[in-house]
Amino acid sequence: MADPQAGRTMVQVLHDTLRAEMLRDPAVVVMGQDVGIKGGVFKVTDGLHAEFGPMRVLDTPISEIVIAGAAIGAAMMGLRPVAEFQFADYMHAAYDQIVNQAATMRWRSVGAWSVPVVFRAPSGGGVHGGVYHSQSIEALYGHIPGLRVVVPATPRDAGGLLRAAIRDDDPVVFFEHKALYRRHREIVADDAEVVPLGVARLDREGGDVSVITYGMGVHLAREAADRCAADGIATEILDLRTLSPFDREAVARTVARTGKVLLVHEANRTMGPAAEIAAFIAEELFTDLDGPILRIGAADCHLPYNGPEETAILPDAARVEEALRRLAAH
Amino acid sequence: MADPQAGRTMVQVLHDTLRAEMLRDPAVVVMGQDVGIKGGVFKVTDGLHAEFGPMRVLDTPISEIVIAGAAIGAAMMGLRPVAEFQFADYMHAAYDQIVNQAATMRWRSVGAWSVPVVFRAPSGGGVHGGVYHSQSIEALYGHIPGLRVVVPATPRDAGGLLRAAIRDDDPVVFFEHKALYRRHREIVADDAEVVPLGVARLDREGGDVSVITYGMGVHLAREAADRCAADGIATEILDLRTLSPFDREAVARTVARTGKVLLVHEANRTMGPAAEIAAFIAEELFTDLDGPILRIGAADCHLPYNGPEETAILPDAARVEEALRRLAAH
Amino acid sequence: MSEPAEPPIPDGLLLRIYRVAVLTRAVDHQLWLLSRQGRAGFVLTARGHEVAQIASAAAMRRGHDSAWCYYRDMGVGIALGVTPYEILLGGLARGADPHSGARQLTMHLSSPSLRIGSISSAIAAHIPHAVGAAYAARVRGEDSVAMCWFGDGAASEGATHEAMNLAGVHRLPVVFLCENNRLAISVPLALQMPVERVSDRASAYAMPGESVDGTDAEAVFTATRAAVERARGGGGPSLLELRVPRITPHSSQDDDAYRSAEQRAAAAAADPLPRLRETLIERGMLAVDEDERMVREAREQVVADEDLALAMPEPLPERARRWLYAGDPPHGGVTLPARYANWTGVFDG
Amino acid sequence: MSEPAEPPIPDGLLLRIYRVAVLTRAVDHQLWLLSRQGRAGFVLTARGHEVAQIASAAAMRRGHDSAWCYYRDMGVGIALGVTPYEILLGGLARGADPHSGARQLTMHLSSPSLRIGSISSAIAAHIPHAVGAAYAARVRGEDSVAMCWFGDGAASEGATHEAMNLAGVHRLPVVFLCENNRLAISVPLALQMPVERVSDRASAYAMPGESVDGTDAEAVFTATRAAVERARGGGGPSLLELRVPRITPHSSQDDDAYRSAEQRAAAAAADPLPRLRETLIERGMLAVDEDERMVREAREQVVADEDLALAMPEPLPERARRWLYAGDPPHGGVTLPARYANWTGVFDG
Ligand SMILES: Cc1ncc(C[n+]2csc(CCOP(=O)(O)OP(=O)(O)O)c2C)c(N)n1
Ligand SMILES: Cc1ncc(C[n+]2csc(CCOP(=O)(O)OP(=O)(O)O)c2C)c(N)n1
Ligand SMILES: [Mg+2]
Ligand SMILES: [Mg+2]
Repeated sequence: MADPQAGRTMVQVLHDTLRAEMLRDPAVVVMGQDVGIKGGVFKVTDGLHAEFGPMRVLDTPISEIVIAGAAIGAAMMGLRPVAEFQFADYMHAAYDQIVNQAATMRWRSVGAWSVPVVFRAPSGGGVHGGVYHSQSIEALYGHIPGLRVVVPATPRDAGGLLRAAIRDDDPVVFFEHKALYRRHREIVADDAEVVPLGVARLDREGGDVSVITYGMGVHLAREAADRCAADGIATEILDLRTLSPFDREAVARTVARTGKVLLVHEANRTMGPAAEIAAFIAEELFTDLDGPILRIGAADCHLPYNGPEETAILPDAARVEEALRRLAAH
Repeated sequence: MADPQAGRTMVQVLHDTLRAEMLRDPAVVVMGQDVGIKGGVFKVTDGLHAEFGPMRVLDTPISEIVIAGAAIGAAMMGLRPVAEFQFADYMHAAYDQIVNQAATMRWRSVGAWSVPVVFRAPSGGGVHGGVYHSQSIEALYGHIPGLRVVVPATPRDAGGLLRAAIRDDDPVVFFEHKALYRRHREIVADDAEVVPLGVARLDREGGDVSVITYGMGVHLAREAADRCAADGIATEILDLRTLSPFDREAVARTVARTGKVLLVHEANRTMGPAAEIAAFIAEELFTDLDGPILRIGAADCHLPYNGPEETAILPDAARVEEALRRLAAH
Repeated sequence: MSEPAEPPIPDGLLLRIYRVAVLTRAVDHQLWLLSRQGRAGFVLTARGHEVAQIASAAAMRRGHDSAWCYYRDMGVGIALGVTPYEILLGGLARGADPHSGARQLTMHLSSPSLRIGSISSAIAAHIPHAVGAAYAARVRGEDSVAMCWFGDGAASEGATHEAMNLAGVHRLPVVFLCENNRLAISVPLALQMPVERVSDRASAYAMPGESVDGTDAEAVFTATRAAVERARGGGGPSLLELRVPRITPHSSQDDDAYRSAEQRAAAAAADPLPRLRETLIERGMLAVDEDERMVREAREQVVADEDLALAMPEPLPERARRWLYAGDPPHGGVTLPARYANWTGVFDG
Repeated sequence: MSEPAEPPIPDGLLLRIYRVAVLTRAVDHQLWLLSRQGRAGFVLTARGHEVAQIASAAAMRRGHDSAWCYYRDMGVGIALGVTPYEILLGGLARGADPHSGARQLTMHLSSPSLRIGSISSAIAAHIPHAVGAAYAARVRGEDSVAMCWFGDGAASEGATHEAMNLAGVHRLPVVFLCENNRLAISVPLALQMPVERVSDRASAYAMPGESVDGTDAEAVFTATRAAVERARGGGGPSLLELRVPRITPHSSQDDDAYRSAEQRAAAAAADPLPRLRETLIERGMLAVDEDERMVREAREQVVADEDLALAMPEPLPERARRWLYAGDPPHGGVTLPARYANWTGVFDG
């Protein structure tokens, strides 16, 4: 699809991973709106319809409930469906299936039924997509036992995590930030790498302040950390990668090292995923803390089409930088 | 409905409040499954069908999407619908309407449209209701801007908060713990009391430890506080009543007073409402803290029909007491 | 809709349906008693629906076709080979219950080996699962049919529409069976839908629809067999409405006060069991004393199962979070009483 | 379905429909240009649907009946009195946009005074709202009708089923209008539903269904008027399918590569504007030079509106969280150019 030497974008790696998994395992199927003939509105499934046929790459009606629900039933009968929602914003219609059905199935059948489905959706804002093409809704799934929630930040992790998600025997909710789809290229050497779910990645080491984040937040943190480095502030960046269950040991390690914590995500602040990490730290790592636990998220608001309001609501590197400096000075 | 001197149960007060609001304002309508002829599976709407007729007390098909959605459209055309979901567990099917429609309507129309709907649902476990008649799902709405989320703990608050919710011009998600429906009686003297949304209630004063909680948690806290009082531990209990937006000033006051905080709710622990309160405290009230912020919630699990497992998962007064003692000793 | 030269009903099938119905009724009765005694929780009954359930399940290939049921489908479960003992283990909240380890309410069956999907209390949520199962059969090239039972109340859910539509688009091998008792708890059919028959909806999905008297075992079996074989042969989905009475209140917690005494009496009078018994006796397939013995033995069997179940331990609290995710040691399963060694429900042993 | 003695089409209505269609086309064209220039974001067009939209809206009582639209319904909006200026304010992300303050994507109209519900990008989510509006009219004893437009794609959503069913049960005053262009982005009708006509679904909700050539202004108006008056008179809901071509790609970001050149050409050839123009010219209701002037003036008007809109400020960032809850100071609204002082869309001024 692309010159491997130049590196691949997240979309390309996701595409290549899906294709490789479909080649590897005939039980892997893809379903969703426009995933077939069109190859997906973001082209993640480009060409798969021609290669694997209209049944393994199923163009569905606009029916989020049955996209999720049929994926669940098919998974119970031996398939490994990857169900795509065209935008995370439209997953809400399938909430009952994911939360009441997929998440409970194994537990409520005392282990007898498995639901190996990946629920994929592009999420995130900053693209002038307005109320319905911008949401970051991972917290709505992080609260639900029986699910795993994954948000990759880089092309390589996107591939390795998707591979792990497809092979996982439990339902995985997989959010891809649409503004990261084509922003970065990365050379992904190992095309069979499985990035284990539930394990964070130390994106950058540093002894002064820890930023714990995921997805788009990783890139905001990198930018802010670069700017702070000029003033001798060493920032450690922990990319959670999996939000549920999150990597408590990795969080504990970085908190022990710096004692100062900034949490960053694009999801709304209130009752967002950062609240959980902060609460975990305040409860179990309290004595390691050298200052308040700061949180940056979207300003508890829907996201607009127009730029000025959108920028005002979304977190950005400047705000991350400011918080880093505040903590470093503490 | 009941001898006012003996006090009324939460169900009775909710019923009486609904009826009074329907008498007061012809725009108030009630809709949901079995709310009419049967008077609701918990009898909250008992007799209203006979009194107000089948249009103002609308027995709907099993159609959660249109229960929520028609309530929204009707509200936009001047009604004040109270939409009942038979169990909170079944609200998930209407999630898109509540989150993508009701919560965004005013904002996305720059203030032009209002959606004065109350989405009511019995929630909570401990009644051997199993996976689908036990859920505490308030966090799923607390994360959403544009909504208010209310959980009363007492009959009096149930009435006063429901009255406020009905008169509020924005959508309110209103959870009633089914195990509290008939457990306590309270004499509600003022049958016109409006308990303002967003204002917590100091349930009990005490200088040693603060329990910040709501709903069933208030009763667990009372029991635990009573037991601790014997050993001279003075517990302050703050009943949030409204989870979104929650009363930050009241939280700050109690944290300032005791410096020791225990958060309690029946919702699942991870990414539950307590995470937000803990994160808020760890961020903005850090210097007031004299110890870790402890959290008690359900053990991140669905709730079973059988007793032993259900008891193991749900928080109880003994666990609250233990945490109180731990904090007091800190 | 029936084929021109319809094959006859298999020998002995009606009697087997009756036998399973009698057994189902006995379990149902016992669970109701247990709930009245406070020893079982919330109980839902199959009473009035059993014959429709069992006769339709009898058209399946057992363990090959999948079954997607709702809480009232005890008849489907027992027809496929679930034992009363298992159901009582669940109702009495015993940890050995292989269906849900008593995590779910009474009668929420689940059995991968019998291909019974885990029943969810959420109305209609299983209908998309059935369609997904049919889709999986298509992808895997299996000739298995997904059977999906639900109440009239489920017909109003969005999930049902989406599922039937997808099945229609791809002519997937599903049979939709609506057990229409004209009530969703208290809400009468006229407040649920503007059409008289749920099968009137079939044309919206370009599938054949048929309304059948659900108290007529032969009619149910014949119509279902035609639909199953059509599905298996690539002819696509069907929608069958099985008209049944709801003889009990909605559940053990319902007062049924919204029905008049006449309505309740009419439902009781439409009981399919006496009807089937009379047919069998008339046709010389059952003797009166044989019937009495069958009923008595069913009761005894259920009481014996109850005693066994009561002797089993409750789940351990430590187990509460087990099986949230893959990787836990398997549930021990159930040791069935010896009398169930060859139990295959309504199917020929 | 038409009444025996159907009233004639009001004098001058066809010409007014045409005038509004020409104006709609001009706005549509301009927005497309702006998106190509990168000055407007994601743009959705009405091209091919306009006449169906305007002719159906013309059957309403303006400001009395409510309109529940989707993103393609520019024709409905302009027919009801929304001005091109407002639409351009939105597309150009200007704070004065009274519909959403440019918070929503282009063409997401909203107007309480015109009783246009706020358009949601979420397919079909507005259909329950329309039914709720009709329910409110029933409760309040008003004779207002809820008009609900949606695409063929929306027909597969669970929300649509639940909404139509509830409308059917209570015979609520709603008119459901499906603009069937046989595509949901790239997904062709045959993969969306197993029936040929969306109106085939009407019988499932016991309402009349009719399929109309959506490029025939008279046919659309007549069928809609009949449905509106039936609803107003207590005769319950109707489902109209308006068959229309989608002349553009799905959106400014879509490549339309999934359609063959012939398919795209066939859609363009079915353009309802030339057809309506010819009818008007044939009947002597429009002169060729008059038409040319009308088209030219529409373009000029839209360009003038664009200039005005471009001169308006973007929203202030401080405003971002305003109107999340009641109590904020009102949005200032829009000051319309003087030429719109008496603008009432397709309706007689
Ligand atoms: C999604 C959902 N909404 C509401 C309920 C509550 N509820 C339980 S049973 C029932 C009635 C079901 O009626 P029907 O489908 O006709 O089945 P029947 O009990 O009559 O056999 C309702 C509303 C539920 N279980 N699930
Ligand atoms: C609930 C939901 N799912 C998916 C989408 C993405 N989407 C936007 S437009 C569209 C196609 C709509 O097709 P149709 O209803 O036929 O309208 P048309 O654009 O053809 O007029 C889709 C799938 C959406 N907006 N909402
Ligand atoms: Mg029923
Ligand atoms: Mg279309």
